[in-house]
Amino acid sequence: MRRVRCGSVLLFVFFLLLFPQSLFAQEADPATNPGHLTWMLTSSALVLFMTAPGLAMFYSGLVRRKNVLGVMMQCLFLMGLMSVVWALWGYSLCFGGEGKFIGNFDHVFLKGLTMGTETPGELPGGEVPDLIFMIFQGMFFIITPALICGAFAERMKFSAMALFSVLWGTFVYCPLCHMVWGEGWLYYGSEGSLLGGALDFAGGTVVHISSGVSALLAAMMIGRRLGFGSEDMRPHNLTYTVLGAAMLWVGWFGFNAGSAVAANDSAANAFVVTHLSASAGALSWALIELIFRGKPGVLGTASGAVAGLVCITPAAGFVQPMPALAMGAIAGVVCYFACGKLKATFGYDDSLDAFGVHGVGGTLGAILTGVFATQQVYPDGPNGSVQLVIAQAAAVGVTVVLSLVVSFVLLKILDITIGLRISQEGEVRGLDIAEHGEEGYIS
Amino acid sequence: MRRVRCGSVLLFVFFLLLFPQSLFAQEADPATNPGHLTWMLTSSALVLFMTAPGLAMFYSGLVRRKNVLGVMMQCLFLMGLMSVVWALWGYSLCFGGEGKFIGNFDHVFLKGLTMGTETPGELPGGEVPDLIFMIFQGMFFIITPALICGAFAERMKFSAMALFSVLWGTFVYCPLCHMVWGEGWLYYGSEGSLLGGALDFAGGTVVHISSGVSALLAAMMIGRRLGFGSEDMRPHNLTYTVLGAAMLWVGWFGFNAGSAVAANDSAANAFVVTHLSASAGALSWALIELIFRGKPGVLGTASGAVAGLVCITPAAGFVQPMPALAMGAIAGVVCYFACGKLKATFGYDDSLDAFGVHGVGGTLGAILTGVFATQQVYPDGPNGSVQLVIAQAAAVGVTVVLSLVVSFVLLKILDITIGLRISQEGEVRGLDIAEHGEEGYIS
Amino acid sequence: MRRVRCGSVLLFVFFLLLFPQSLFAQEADPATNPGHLTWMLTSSALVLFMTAPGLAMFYSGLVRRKNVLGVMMQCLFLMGLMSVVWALWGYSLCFGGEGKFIGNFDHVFLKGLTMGTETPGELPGGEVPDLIFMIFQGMFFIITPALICGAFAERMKFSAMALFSVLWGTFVYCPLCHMVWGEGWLYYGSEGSLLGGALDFAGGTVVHISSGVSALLAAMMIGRRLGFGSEDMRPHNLTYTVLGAAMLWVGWFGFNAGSAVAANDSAANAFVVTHLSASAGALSWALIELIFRGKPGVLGTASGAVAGLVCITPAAGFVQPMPALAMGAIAGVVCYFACGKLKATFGYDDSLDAFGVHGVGGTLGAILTGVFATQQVYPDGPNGSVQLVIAQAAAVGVTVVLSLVVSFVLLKILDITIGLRISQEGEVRGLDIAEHGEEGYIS
Amino acid sequence: MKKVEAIIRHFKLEEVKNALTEGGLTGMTITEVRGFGRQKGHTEMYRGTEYAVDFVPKVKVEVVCTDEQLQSVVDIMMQAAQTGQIGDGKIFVSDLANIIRIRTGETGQDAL
Amino acid sequence: MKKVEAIIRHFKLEEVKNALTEGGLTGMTITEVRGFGRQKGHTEMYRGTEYAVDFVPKVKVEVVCTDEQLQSVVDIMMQAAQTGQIGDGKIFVSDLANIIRIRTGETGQDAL
Amino acid sequence: MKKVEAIIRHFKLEEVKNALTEGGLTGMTITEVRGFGRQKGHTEMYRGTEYAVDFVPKVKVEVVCTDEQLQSVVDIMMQAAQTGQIGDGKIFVSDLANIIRIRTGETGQDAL
Ligand SMILES: Nc1ncnc2c1ncn2[C@@H]1O[C@H](COP(=O)(O)OP(=O)(O)O)[C@@H](O)[C@H]1O
Ligand SMILES: Nc1ncnc2c1ncn2[C@@H]1O[C@H](COP(=O)(O)OP(=O)(O)O)[C@@H](O)[C@H]1O
Ligand SMILES: Nc1ncnc2c1ncn2[C@@H]1O[C@H](COP(=O)(O)OP(=O)(O)O)[C@@H](O)[C@H]1O
Repeated sequence: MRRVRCGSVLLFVFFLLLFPQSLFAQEADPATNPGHLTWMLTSSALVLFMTAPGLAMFYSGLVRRKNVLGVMMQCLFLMGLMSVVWALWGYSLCFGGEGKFIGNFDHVFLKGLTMGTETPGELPGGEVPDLIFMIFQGMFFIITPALICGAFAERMKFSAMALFSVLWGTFVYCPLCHMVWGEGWLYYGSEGSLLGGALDFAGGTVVHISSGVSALLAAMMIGRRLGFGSEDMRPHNLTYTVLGAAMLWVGWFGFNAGSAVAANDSAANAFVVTHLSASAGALSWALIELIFRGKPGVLGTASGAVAGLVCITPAAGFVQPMPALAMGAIAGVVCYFACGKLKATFGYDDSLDAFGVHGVGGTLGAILTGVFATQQVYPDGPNGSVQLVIAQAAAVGVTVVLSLVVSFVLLKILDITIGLRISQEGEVRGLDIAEHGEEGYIS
Repeated sequence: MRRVRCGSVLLFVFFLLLFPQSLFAQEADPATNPGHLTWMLTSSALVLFMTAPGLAMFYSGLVRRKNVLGVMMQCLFLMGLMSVVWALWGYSLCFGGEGKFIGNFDHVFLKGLTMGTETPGELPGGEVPDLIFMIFQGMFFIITPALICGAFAERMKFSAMALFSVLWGTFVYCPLCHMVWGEGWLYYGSEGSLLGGALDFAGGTVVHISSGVSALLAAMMIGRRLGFGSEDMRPHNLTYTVLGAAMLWVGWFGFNAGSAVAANDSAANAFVVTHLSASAGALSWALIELIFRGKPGVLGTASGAVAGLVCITPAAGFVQPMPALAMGAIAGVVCYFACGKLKATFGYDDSLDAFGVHGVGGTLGAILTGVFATQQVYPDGPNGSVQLVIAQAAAVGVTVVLSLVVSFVLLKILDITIGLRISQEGEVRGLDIAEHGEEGYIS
Repeated sequence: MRRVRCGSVLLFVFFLLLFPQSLFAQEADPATNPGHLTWMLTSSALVLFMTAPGLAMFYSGLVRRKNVLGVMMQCLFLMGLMSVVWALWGYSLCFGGEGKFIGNFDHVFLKGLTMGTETPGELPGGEVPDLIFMIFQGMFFIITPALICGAFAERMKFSAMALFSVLWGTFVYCPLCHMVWGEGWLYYGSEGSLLGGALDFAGGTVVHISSGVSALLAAMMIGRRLGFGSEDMRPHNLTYTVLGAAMLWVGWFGFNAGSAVAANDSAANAFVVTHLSASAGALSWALIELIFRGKPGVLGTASGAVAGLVCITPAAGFVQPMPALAMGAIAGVVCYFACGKLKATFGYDDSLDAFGVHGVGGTLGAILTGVFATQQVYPDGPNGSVQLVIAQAAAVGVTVVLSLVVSFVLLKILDITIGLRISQEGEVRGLDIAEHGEEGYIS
Repeated sequence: MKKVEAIIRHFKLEEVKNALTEGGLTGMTITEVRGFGRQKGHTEMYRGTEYAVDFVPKVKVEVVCTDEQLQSVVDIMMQAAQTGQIGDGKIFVSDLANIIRIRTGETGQDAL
Repeated sequence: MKKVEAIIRHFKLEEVKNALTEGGLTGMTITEVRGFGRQKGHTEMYRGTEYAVDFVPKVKVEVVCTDEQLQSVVDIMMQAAQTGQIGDGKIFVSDLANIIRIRTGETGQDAL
Repeated sequence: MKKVEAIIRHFKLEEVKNALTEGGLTGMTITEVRGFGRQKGHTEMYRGTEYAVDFVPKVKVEVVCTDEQLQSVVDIMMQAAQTGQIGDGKIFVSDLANIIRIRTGETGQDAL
């Protein structure tokens, strides 16, 4: 607790130092089209909506009743925590400077972000004010670690989760984001990029693969839940999961179509293919369950929609509608097997299938982007080709290695210092009472 | 099951055939205003939001606990299914070509949809890219059959529901949509239209009447729920219903104001009258319950809001705010009686009042549009008049006849082939376990 | 009941009188940018979304199971009731004419609102049609009395709540709104304004302080709940509260950034600082609970987010991001003490802490706006200064006095005539059954 | 005095209640329970993980009555709750030492 | 040994629990139940369909005690749970053949 | 015939059920209950208001069996439900006067 107290004092000192300072120059720029601005505001709101209520409902419905608040809290608290980190240094490490592997400190405390759109060349987001590009990107910084929480649900210490998220955000997300979107080593077409760079429209590598594989690692390092395999661990409230999935679907329009950073043809295309891929994913997972399980499951249909959404994410600005249908359909089937079979075979306890859906679906999407990308959608980009597939695979590889190595180090350190896992008694009582002193439902 | 397997194989073959093909020509069109585009993207998201979480919550709260997932599944699954159908042939049958009664196959697989707005004359949606008009309209194609599900809730086979929805969408929705919005036989002012054509801004006939009367028929053909009238069939979770109603209200702004297909005065007017009609509907239903029931009910207030929303739907772009208040107030009262008395008198089991709210409210709205329409809101349209009321009534009549006849045939065929109703045992256990092998809530 | 019947008849007569009348002149104005319009439509939808599902979930989760519908009903019903009042006379009293203290009747029944933006000088909202400014502002008129309901939850008569809301809206909200936003006595920079007028971007005084202090008074006048202090009054469903808080957060973007009444730099800034303040509030409340309570609470984190949102509301268009972080952090801490200590010390039963969060947080925000306001964000406004703080404090004072005095009179009158509180038996059974004849959850 | 506990199907509750009321019984207490017996449960599967759900939701009806009423209570219950299918449930009869009505303090049969 | 089952009102639970604890009782088990009796239920109406809800939510308190404690347990319960209004509930007393504490295997009165 | 009621921990339910089934018992009925005993509850705090939650969620397992089966039922339950920690729960044994199978009308031991 001492640590935390110091931390909060430090935070306050930061604030006090910064109050009266001028952070950005206000220059009205007549060129900012209010239509673009509106779309990015709306998209930012939609992406936040994905984390909570969306993901909070989706995930919390899947755990047992006694952990429902614990899971929701992870989403809610990360909305607060990661946003503050983002404003203080996260954005700068992602989008500051022209480094190959990570940003710099030019924009710590949001220094130097202007309202005008005539921003210096090193800043992306040309169509909207830097500040709005910053907030939109910040919403991604929230949801990515929140996705990881699915893997170690129902047993991780809250404090460890919080610290891990800050560190992971800083040391995994920031470099990756910079490399992929900050015109770094993995950025398509940037100088000296790996095999020419990879396409990632809205976060196949940065968001889904990074979180998915880190999640898998975390699940394995923290171990299975008590009673895994013997106790009744059915989702306590599938209605939440369905509603959460629907909210994710809706919010994803902001995620993907917002990644055009303008209300333009690219956004329009992203919107359409996102919807179609989600639809096809829902359908194909339901059908494969009909075949292998005898009944189309509700959880399966919801998972299929999410799988379709994950898979189209890197491709949204590059592929056409019919291939999007195919991508969603494939994702539904592949993730079905990833969730149902991989876990059973290897015996790890990725409680809410963060890896099975996001890791696998993201990888699939990244690769298929290399297949289906077409200049008819994005004239400045490449067409699908073997070469592009290889570049995409290379980006996947870098993401996987970076995520695994850094996550491993971070988790080890946390395990040794404060411990990753709550006490047995706490786990039996549930996170809600043990970690937060509250209960989800009182009858 | 064999059938389904073949179906899915076929689907995949379609995809495979279509991948590399160029589906639309990308032509940047500087004239597309990002403000319009943003509004249509937002509206599309809002309309999807109506189906789920909105309608999914609204409807599922009204059934018994054991069927909660079954109802949510209908909404969620239709999001996937109908979207795929829409992309494959639905859109084309609605908006392809200049036929009087139904579209053609020009746009199957979304062929020929361009990003630019300079589209050939036969395509509507001038202010935004075709692709976005397509996706916005596609959201209507989802929610309409989902509305029908309210009538046969808690007893229909999932497979029958899915097949019925595809067929109904194809053979009822597509012709109707083409006639009303595809410049066909019922389109106001189109050549050779019925009595001059009817006004239907956002779907009084196409969405609400069509689904409402089909729902009534389906409820009667499938028969009452086991234990109807004797068992406790109270809504298991009215909080969901209230929240769902609120979400429908919010989403309806996209439904109605989005139907302007641009962010213009028409959208602004639609937004305002939609809100006022919903408000007046909530209020009037609550008041009439106060009078006849002694207490204003929560379900009543929610239903009143929805009734108000349904009623203003066809009128949203044509009437002024004060008449909108009146329309909502009347809808609240009329639908109150339609739900409370009609059902009791005729003894059918329209479980969630799909007919009482959507059928009756939609008809009311279509007629009142003929009364209150004014050129002060839509200068290119007519003012309310007896003649217009007659044309509106004629459109209602066509809608009713088409919906009843086709639905009857479809339901009969399905009844004979695969059966409409789940087994008695399944009905007692509930859809969740019987049809999906899952439970909504685990305590 | 007689009263109500007459009321509804009267309402209808109003409608009948008004139907055929021309309420606004339709003049297409090419200058209305669709981007601005879209943003205001979206914002209006978002603010409605705040009341329900947002606030409805947030509040209803905090009460006992037997009152869950009662609380939701207050939100839902007020959406209907206040909107009608707003259209009939509320808007006019807020924004009609140039009076110092209250509007006039120029716009009753929405008379004279045009679609064009070239509106006569006395009307604000230059960037969008009057009608849209009206509907956006109308959403505020709904949520403000809904906030008050938190104070007297679980024991107030529904009828008294409804009447109180109408009267309070008319006699507290309308004058305040006119003074602050209708270029009246408290408007910054208007002639003859109190100490030069105060800054209130999105409703620190008008919405939060007014509702917060009225709520406190109402809680004291109506008395504590039966069994207060002895019975188990834990929140029956904190998951709703968390989800509601998240929805409030998302909706608040419309509330604050929409208050720019255009998609411009001001909106962009408001969006960003709103998010950061909410984040810091969530974080600081969680941290202070960690220190004083041993565990970061989920309710605390959600409350902190709301406190941060409340606090930034008056400041959103005037302060920079780093000060926003500070404001949120301070709000989290101050409101923590206001909720936890004040109530215990003075022994009133502000059931859902409407005062502790909105009254206190709003006051804090109003004052801190005077500290942190800067011309770098709003060039036409003042920089923070002692003088400005005093003006802000004066506006707070006026708001508090007006709210307390008028609310006292209204509540007294209602108490004498129809009574404020439901019967003891009703309170024991719960509002759901006693007031509405329904139950929230049936197992 | 006797306590009669019947484990029955949910959808028979209304019938049982009405039959008992007609039979002159003035009170009963019911509890949601889950039963395990000959009636088989079902399996559920969530993303590939299978669960056998052996317990079936049932409702327990408790009726306290006099020794004279016992036979008629049992008969009424049996008749009203029967479907003839496996899973109809059981009736358990036990002795009560005393009954007290809280409101009045009456004891024994007077408390009924 | 005796088992005392009391059907009481929800808002009396806290009082009953405290009174019993003060009276030296160290354990009890409670269950959510619904009761039918003289206390009338209410009607609910949903879109015109009326339902008579005859069952009133109650809570059942089970206390196992020695024969000597019986009278005091019953007295305590009665006093704490009484409001004097119809619906206060009943107390049922029955004999137990044995008690076992699972943790230790102790039986009879030692298990309490 | 005997009725055996055991108040146990939730996470022991599966084990107890399996052990009983293996032991040849063919039926049981379970109820969600909350228990008060030596095992301490916890406190919760909501915006500064503290609540002591003394009741711990438990599950009650009811098994009706013949007098001969009694000892084995008790033993099985005790073994399967034991953790050795405070809060393992109790087993209450009482006599039943009769059992009736609703489906067939069989009574006594045949009804089991
Ligand atoms: N030995 C038992 N002890 C307690 N409850 C039992 C016992 N056997 C059956 N039950 C209850 O009776 C219910 C019905 O029993 P089951 O064997 O399924 O059907 P039937 O009574 O028709 O033979 C079970 O679900 C369970 O609740
Ligand atoms: N014969 C009975 N058998 C079982 N429970 C009963 C019986 N009579 C009453 N009860 C229980 O006692 C509760 C209170 O009984 P009621 O007749 O309403 O009031 P009172 O006990 O004050 O006369 C009922 O709700 C029911 O749970
Ligand atoms: N006198 C009693 N009457 C009824 N139930 C009891 C009694 N004593 C204990 N119980 C039940 O047994 C459970 C366990 O008892 P507890 O005293 O906590 O632990 P242990 O049985 O290990 O001593 C309690 O939660 C309660 O449900």
